[in-house]
Amino acid sequence: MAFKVGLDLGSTAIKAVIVDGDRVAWQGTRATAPGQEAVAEGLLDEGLSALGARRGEISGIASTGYGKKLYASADRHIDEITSNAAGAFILSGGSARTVINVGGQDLKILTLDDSGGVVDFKMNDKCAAGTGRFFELAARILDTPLGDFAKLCLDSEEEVEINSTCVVFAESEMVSLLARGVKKEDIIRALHCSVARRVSGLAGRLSPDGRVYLDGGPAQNGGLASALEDELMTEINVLEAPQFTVAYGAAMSLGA
Amino acid sequence: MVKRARKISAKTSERARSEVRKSLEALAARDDRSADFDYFMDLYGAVQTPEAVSERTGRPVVSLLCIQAPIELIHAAGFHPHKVVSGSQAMANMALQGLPALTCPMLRAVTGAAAAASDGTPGTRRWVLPTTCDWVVKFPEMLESSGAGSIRPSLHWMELPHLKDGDSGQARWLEEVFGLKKFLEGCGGKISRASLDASIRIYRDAWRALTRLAMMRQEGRIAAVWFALIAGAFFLDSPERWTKAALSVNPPPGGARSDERAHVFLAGSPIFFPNFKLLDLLEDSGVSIAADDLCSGERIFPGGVTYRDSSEFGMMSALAQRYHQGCLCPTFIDNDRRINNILSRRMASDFQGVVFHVLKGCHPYDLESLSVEAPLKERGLKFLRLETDYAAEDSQNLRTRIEAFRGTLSRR
Amino acid sequence: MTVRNLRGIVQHAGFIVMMYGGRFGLHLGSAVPCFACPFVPGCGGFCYLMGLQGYIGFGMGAAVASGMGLVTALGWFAVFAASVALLGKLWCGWICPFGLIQDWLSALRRHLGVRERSIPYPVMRRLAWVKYVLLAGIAIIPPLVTAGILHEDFYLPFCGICPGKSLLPLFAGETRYLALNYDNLVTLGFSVALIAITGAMLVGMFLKDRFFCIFCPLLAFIHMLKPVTALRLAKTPDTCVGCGNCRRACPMEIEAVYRERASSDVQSDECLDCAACVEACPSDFALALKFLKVKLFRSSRNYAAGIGGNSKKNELSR
Amino acid sequence: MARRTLLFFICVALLMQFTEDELRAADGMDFLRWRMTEQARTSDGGMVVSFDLSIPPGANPEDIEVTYRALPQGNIGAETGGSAPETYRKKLGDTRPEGDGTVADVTVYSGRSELIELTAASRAGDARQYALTVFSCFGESGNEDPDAERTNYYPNRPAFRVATGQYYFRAQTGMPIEFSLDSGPDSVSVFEKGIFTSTAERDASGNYVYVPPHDDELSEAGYTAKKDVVFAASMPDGDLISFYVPVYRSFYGKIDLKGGLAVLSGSMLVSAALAMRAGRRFPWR
Repeated sequence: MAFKVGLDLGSTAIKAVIVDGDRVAWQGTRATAPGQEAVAEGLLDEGLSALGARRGEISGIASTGYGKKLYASADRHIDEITSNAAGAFILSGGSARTVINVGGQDLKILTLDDSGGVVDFKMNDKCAAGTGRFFELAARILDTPLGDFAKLCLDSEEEVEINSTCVVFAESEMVSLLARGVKKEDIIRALHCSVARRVSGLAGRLSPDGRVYLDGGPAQNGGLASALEDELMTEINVLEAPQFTVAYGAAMSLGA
Repeated sequence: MVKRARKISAKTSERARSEVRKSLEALAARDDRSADFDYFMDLYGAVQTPEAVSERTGRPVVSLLCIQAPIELIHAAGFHPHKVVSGSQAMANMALQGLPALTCPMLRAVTGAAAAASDGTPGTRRWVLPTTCDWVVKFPEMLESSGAGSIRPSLHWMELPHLKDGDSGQARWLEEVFGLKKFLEGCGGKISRASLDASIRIYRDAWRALTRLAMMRQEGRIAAVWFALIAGAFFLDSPERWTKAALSVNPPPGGARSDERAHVFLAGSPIFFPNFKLLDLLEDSGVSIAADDLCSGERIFPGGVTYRDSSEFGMMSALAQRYHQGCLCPTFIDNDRRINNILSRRMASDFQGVVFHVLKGCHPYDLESLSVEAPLKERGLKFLRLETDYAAEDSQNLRTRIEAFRGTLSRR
Repeated sequence: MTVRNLRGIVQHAGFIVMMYGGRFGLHLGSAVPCFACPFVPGCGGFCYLMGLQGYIGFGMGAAVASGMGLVTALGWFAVFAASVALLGKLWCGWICPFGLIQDWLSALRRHLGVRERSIPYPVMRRLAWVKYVLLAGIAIIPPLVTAGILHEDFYLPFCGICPGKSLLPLFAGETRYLALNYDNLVTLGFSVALIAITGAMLVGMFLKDRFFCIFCPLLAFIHMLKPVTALRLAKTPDTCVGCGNCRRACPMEIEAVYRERASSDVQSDECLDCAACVEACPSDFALALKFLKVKLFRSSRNYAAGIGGNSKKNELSR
Repeated sequence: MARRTLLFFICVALLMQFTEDELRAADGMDFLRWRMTEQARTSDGGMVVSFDLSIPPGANPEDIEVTYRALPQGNIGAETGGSAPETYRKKLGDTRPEGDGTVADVTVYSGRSELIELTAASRAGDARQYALTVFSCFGESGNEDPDAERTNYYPNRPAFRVATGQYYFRAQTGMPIEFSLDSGPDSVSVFEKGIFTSTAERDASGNYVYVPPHDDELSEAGYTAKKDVVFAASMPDGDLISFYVPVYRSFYGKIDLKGGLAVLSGSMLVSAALAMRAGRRFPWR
């Protein structure tokens, strides 16, 4: 069988997707560490052994993300906006028109045309506010795994405010809120609202017509999607493997 | 304490000089380099202190920050108008101690350079400062708070009315221009109808040379980096020599022309040597600049002054109007005709998108990039807003955005 | 050859044809839309203002009006309308000999460096009605003369006060109209008025470009035919950066071209189609002198910068 | 100006007084002569010029021959181009008594710009009398005179030619009227407004020259007003030829260039002062 490999060397995590035809055979992730190429190679071997396949069966490797040029032996380097668009479009069954990608270090909002091409896009400025970094910090300070964020966020009762201008300040704010005895659930919910406000600020007049999809690592916790919904006043769909849409898009854009 | 400060400024100057050297070497290593550009590269290599510039141009120097001060008038009075600019990251960091973090990088670099060059005593340099944006207005304080000594003794303010259209604004600016004439005469300059007319013709020839270069870039016969280099060197030498050198620039055979490049219009904050980071990134990603309206590029001065009334008053009012109404700086209140310049340039050269460069900390351009986006998109132009500063580290972020933007531009 | 040089040549050619054409047997008829002054011995055609006041215009008697006379008058009006439809305000900006005289005086002022007495645009707008009142006088007074209500010497009333009648014949050696005429009170009154106005106009034309054209009824009449005029000054508003070059280059100091942001028609009533604004405009395609849809001459960045036009040293200032 | 006109009136009054007695003896223009009454444009663009023909008592209106022809006339006659002038015969209009003679009404129609020479011939007893006049016409219709019939007969009167008005014959006060008459007498008598005023001698070149004096009435009346001047020449063979000339207000007589230039410079000074004051819009100097 011919496998296509998509590698997304992101700022916080390296994601790998092995695709058979257009079906995702295996997907895996590892934290970014110096020597990204070696980490990516290891992740790829892990995937192949999981599928019981050999290097020879890989028909093509595409790399994307900030570190795409670091993975030298890739057949093609694709910029992550194009691959994100392709991945989201295919995984959403061709219905995605607006894709909000909350990455580790940046925030992207893409507008797609009917064939999945990028018509327009917006990216955040030189500032990490409203990106994945926010959640990682919160996880560390509240020593709660990212996985439970969605559940905890639902049972929050009280409305708390965290500023959305600077991620570094947000950290000290969270510490002071904890000191004041504010419940973890409320802080997590405030965190989601702050990111949602930041995203809607960037979206600006970009009217999210058509179906809106959210992807990128932080999208895994459902809380962000719901916070975004009441901020952007429109229905937000989340792909089932949001963290891997970019890698998947890279693999699919290798063509047949 | 003073010894430590002097050590810091010596190290910063050394670092700044290495930046200049690295940039010049990068330019020299380009394959489309030709001997025509050497004159301009030597200018950058030389020392830029007022004394060096005045010795090179043979005229006492009047330093400017913004182009609203009519340079023909300054030239007619026997001075050399020298716009003080710097793109050096080292100098920008040097000034960091005395300035807020979010200062306009360009002025931070200029302040740093002034701080590095001075020993804290008030300089004898003559400054003419039109009150365009807040940073220019705060510039003397910035210099003082970063230990570069005060410039107030030989500083002439020009109150820039921020409403271009309307008689009161224009009348007040005309009074300011006459005020500048009085200041220059106070500094020993002599202005006559003949000297005004001669200076206007000299700078009109310079404008002819610049337009010719802009046309060559538009047709892809010279790369955007070379255009920026030549335009940026405009104030470093006498206008006649600059014009002669610029007119003798003939595109090297083959040139940077390659058809499948996408063409864009570069707007927004100015880009100064040695920081050509954005221009290099654009070129690497296969995007060439068809036209720009940076005040470091096609707008280094508002253009040839045309007048019908050739009396001294006629020429003075023509200068005042040309530098006031004709300026597209975002600090003006009624600047809504700004996008017309882009649409007009598009009639002659077909670019598909606009890259709007915003220096972090430059609020007028920051805001204008938002207000300009919708009308340009309505007219079918793609739009990319790039916010950056003089640091080289964010080139990867910029590259991603530029390549994605490149994707949305249709290949010609 | 810049447009400015071309215009200079056409102006001087127009001057020779209109002033001395008759001496070479050339006669352009009685409906010439510019100051081909009939009082100049040997002129090349008759300015239509005289026809309008005379027997092919409002001065014709009732007897003549009933028959062929009216047909002749309408015939000459058709000739006038056709020439205006074809060349529009070029008659004023490019051909009129009196316009050239004013341009000579302005060139002298510029040479001497005398400051121009510019008229603020609101004042200019308020003076705009004067030429229409003069045009009304041309239509009202002649019938009264023919009907015998007014003294016979009120015949050709506008010519009676037109500085063209006093200045243009000087170029053919005729000084009669600069003299007082004691024949009777009417002729004396007219001659004093004519000479006083001529004095004022000479000073005005020296101190301000095309001063007389502000008050010229022929300009008013030509402008009234604007709906049928093929030649027009057009603007593409959204390519205008508002630099004001057009306002500074305009002899009539028109601000409508500079201020226009919506419509493409900037042919205002003072405009003489001299295309100085189109030359000075640094934005491509922002301004154009158009004949129906064809752009005869459009503004271009290179032309304004002096690269366009094959004249190496492009003098932007006049 | 007022002083000059007053002076003028005084001397004219004297002159009239003087001439009045002297003329009374020899008045009474009892010879055949023309007088132009009116010029009018017809609806078809042509011109109709009407005349009164005074016929002396001795002559019988029936046998008066009226003929006229169009002479080529400078650039105005360019269309006729010097071809032999057509000659037309005209009948007399209705007549009415005047004093002891009669006056006949004659009209001439012209469709083109031309100079017309009108001649009337009559026989009073055995002496023949001719009345001549010459006038310019600006018809634009191009038609022929409806009630005139072409003829090749022309009265064999002595040759007569007008020397002035090569382009356009319009006699003015103060301008010499010159005409020649073959085998004419040494001097002809001149009648102004029906009164004998002086005689015109034949100069070296054989032309009779007469300069009609300025006339305030004419100046006052307007540019179409005229006074009638008649030259009467009694030929050696007893015939009498009268030549009628309508004289208009002088074109150059009453103009004063020096006064005009004075007014001009005055107005320029005033305008310059006004312009300088109005121009002070901007204080900077």
